[in-house]
Amino acid sequence: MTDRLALHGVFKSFGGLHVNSDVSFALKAGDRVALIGPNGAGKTTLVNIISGDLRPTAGRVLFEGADVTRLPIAERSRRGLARTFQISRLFASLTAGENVSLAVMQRRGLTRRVLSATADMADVHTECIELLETLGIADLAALPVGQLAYGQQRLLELAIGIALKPKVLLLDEPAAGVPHEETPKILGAIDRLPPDIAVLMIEHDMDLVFRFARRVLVLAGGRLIFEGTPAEASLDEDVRRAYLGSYADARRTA
Amino acid sequence: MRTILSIAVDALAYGMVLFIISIGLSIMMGLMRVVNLAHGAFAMIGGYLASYAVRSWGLSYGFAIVLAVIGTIVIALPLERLLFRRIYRKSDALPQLLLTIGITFLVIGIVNFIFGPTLKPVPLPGVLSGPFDIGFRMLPTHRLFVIACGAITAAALWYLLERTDFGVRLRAAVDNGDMAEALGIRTELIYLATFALAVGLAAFGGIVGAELLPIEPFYALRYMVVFLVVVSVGGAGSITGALAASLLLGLADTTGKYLAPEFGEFFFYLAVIVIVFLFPHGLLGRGALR
Amino acid sequence: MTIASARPAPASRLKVRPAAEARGVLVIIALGLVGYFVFPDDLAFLTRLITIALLVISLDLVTGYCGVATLGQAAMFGVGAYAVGNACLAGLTDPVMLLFVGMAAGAAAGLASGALITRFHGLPQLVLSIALGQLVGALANKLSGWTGGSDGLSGITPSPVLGLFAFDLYSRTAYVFSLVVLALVFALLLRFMRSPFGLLCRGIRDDALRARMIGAAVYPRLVIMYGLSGAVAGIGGALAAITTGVVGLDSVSFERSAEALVMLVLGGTGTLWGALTGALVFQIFEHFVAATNPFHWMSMVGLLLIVIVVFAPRGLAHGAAVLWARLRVRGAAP
Amino acid sequence: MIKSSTLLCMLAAVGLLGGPAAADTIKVGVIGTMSGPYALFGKNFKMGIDAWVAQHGSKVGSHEVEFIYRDEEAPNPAKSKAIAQELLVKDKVQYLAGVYFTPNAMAVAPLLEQAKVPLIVMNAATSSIVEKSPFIARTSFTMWQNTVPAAKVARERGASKVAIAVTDYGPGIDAEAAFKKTFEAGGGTIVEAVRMPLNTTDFSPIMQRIKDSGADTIFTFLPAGPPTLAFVKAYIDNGLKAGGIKLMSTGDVVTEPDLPNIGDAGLGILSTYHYAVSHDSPENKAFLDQLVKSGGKLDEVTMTAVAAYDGARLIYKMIEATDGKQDPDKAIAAVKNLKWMSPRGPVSIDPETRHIRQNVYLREVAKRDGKLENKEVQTFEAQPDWALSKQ
Repeated sequence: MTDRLALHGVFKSFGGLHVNSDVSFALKAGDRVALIGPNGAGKTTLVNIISGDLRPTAGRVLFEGADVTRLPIAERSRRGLARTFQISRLFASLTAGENVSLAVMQRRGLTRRVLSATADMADVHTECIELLETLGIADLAALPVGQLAYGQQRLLELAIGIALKPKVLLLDEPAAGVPHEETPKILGAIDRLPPDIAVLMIEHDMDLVFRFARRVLVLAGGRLIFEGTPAEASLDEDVRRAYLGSYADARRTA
Repeated sequence: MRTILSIAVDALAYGMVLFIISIGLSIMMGLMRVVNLAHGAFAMIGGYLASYAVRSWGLSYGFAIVLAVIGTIVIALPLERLLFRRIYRKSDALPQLLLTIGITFLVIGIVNFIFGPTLKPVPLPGVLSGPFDIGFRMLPTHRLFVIACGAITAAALWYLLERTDFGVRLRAAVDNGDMAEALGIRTELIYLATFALAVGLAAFGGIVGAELLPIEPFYALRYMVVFLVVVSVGGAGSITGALAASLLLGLADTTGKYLAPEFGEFFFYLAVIVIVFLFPHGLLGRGALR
Repeated sequence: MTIASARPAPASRLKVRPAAEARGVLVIIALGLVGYFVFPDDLAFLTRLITIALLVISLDLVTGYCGVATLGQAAMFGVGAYAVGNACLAGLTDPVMLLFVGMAAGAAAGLASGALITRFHGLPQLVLSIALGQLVGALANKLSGWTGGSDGLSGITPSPVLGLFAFDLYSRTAYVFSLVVLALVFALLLRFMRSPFGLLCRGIRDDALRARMIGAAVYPRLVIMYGLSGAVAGIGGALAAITTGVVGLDSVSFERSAEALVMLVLGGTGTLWGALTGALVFQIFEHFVAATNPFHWMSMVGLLLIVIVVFAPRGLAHGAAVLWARLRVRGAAP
Repeated sequence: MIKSSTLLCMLAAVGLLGGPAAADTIKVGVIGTMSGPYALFGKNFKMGIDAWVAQHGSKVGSHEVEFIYRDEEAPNPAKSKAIAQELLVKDKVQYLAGVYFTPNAMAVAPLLEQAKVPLIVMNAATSSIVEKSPFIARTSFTMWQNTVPAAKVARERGASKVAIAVTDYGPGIDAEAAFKKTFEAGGGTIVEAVRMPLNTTDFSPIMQRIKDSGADTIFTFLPAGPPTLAFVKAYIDNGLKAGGIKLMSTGDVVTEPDLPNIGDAGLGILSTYHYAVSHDSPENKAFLDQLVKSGGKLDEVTMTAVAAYDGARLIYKMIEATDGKQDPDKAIAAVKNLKWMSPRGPVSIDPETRHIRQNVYLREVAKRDGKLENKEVQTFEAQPDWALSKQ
């Protein structure tokens, strides 16, 4: 079986600053992988390269075996790559329901229709409502996004990702900024993701990582320094040093 | 060859007028992120005040310039406190456009009422009027004065922004407004000072450029677009960018007028489109004041 | 529909109330009839108002729904008007056919300028729209064989509408014809804005990157919207040419573009009703102020704009909605 | 709106009860540039008409005459047409007058036959306007009328190589054609013809181009306004005047309100025009005195005030001829061939073209009592519109 997603020797630098160096890894169907690393390790840059927001300086990104390094964002998305953002990016003037139905309609190729009212597409609504119900936010469907609590917005972002029925889902710190009491909802939602999706999650919260990931990638200084199970990661000397090093740095500056 | 030199000199003079007026707008747009369509209105107010000072009070040209620049700032500052402050650094440009167009209309209406619809010249002193022989052609003496004013303005601004405390604070505020606030720089005061600087420069440009862009009530509307275009082409907030854009567009306009006047501003705007395509963020970067 | 009844609570919240289009048509026709019977002597002005309203609505399609700031919208209006003028002088005099000519010309102009303008954002975009508008203006002056130059294109005499209703001095035919066109266009656009395509456009305006991430190709959408906007502007231009019989350089001028933007922001961007409100309020205001004191209407309009930004920064339509909501709350309280 | 319609009802009632002989009000709609960059000329329309009314009363026979002003603002044919329709339909005017811009006049013309209302054009100067409707007469001028004498003078005064610089719009192109035709017929050559955009204010490159062409004389036309002053200044400051190149223009370039701004450097500039404020005649003196008495300012007077003054005369004549009835054929017939002494000199309405036939004067910028003026130095009598007339 070909890998769902594979990176081969990806480099990225901004001017003289090397953010990613020689990163290679692969995701298979059903994978649950966490990408961790200290602040400034280049995690988000890597996600941006995968999603197409940034072009790597060197190296290749393969999606289901095909080279997508130079493909625009939308084309990758249509092939089955979805992502969430570290800080929620939603369609601010639309309602929660519209946010999701837009993703559903886009996936189904309905957004070319110009004269059929969105409101009349019953099956789209069924799908949206069902999706929102599984995430427990169906009662918010009619609210404008601006009126949602941040935790609800994170859930909605997840809903948009799921609505695209992706083959690979990138989650950029899905629980960041969410009040502690709401984290379980998000965790639950992630647990219930369709099993076939390959998921790559960036996360700081180690509890979350342990619960979610079957495999861990550790990025430090732009390089992949470890790949293995979460348990192995917590014992690995390099990983400890990378984290401790950054903590030591943090103390020194503080 | 003489013709080419001649066009170059004309372009230089025209470009310098564009520069003096536009640079204020450029700094303001760089710092406060305001698409200020009323900038030309301030240049016009400066021109009117100077014209009035020279013709009715009999003041000398130099003194009239100083008085008019100060007068324009005094007129404009209440507008800053009451209106402009509301629209600084707004992500939505539309209210900015609406408000500043409104101010422009209001100024035009009031000026029309007070000074009448006819053109008001700013009489030049004897030394600056008449032709001057620069070797290969006769040039209006005033053009040389304008070119000198432009060069001095550019140098003075460079000094102000690079070498003074105010400049450091200003650049800090441009680069990161919140950070500057945290560091104890009072952005509100910086904004006020910058606004005054921008308006003063507009007034100065309006006065010394009155020979090329004559002062009449519709000045504010007539050249509104030109100033905005210069700033955009140069990159908002960039002195060298504004200078380069002014000279380049001045050259495009002057050459177009010489070679194919019947095409009007066709070449000017064609140049604008080409430049925007090649340098979408302005000729020299964006945001940063340098 | 069946789903809606099966799952009453959430599903009905997702739905837009049906037949908003029908209500739109009814409101416009009702307003139009009021105009017709209450101000029978002002139909020329009201006709002009409708043509400009179409321009403002077209601008809303790109500015309000796609977030493209433009000060060059009149170019498409003017291209439509000139195309109709030339077609009519060449012998195609049927008003309905001429409308289609204007629409096609406007759409072509819209697609072309959209292809350029939507590549950029922010200030460069604004300046590009100005530059394109001025370029069209300079060309219109230059190509006097097609446009009549500064003298304008005159002698446009369309045949009676449907072969029955001739254009008269009282502008009755012109008015009714324009009103019907406006109602139809408005209803179609209401429908369009509720369509998946319209929803996606609003999404793109909110966050283009997010839209890409759900797989939407942003650029082609924007170009298509520009084309649609051009078509509507072209219809406005066509109506102007048909009902007045002349096309002047003013129809492609920067002032026309700026005025349209002012009207749009005045009414409120992002809703068709806002665009319509802005066009009506501004022009009626201007009409009355200009009639009572033509010497100083500019100051008055300037003041109006300032007041709007200070007190109703999101436009009249939104301001009115807020006020209405407050009144209702206050009315319900005791 | 309601007020005016009730007024109309009342008027209709009065009309029904009193019959045609009773006193009534005849309305005249004046379309002019009341605001905007050209507001000065709208103001001049009003000054001229006010002066006429002050001298001749607001009544013709038993008919009260009322002038209603509307703003055309800028070249905007669609708006002008709507204004004209409003005047016709709502205000029920019997006469239209004014109109500063050609495209606006073209837009109004098709309404006249339908409404049976004559239009007295008081400015718009493109020749073909009078051909657009038999109900149009014009009391201003055309570019051909003023330019043909300019070309003759230039040739007489020894010019052989002329550079033409005109504003790139209808009247400018008319002026170019008129000068070229006349001057070449007289044996001269046109070495350069520059058309300048309407909004040009920096003329240095144009001057450079003219200098390069080797011309000995410049002929120019620009519409009165900000650019004219800049043009004259560029001519002087770029050393063309000092270099012996002569400047010849129509009077639009050196209107009296602009002269003080041009200053002494303008002394000696030649222009041909149909009216100079300095014109020495009892009619002009009476006109200007009245104008000042009615609140006008002497330093704001331009030819449009005279055109409006004479236009008002035509309207009074037409009301008199029709006894207040709406009969455009009779009204127009009454002014064809009408001759009178205008403040600008002897004039008449050409029966063929319905355009005014008038003297065109060669003037020179000169100083009198410390004030600059256009001094008339030569007269070309009874000039027709050369574009339309065969003679």
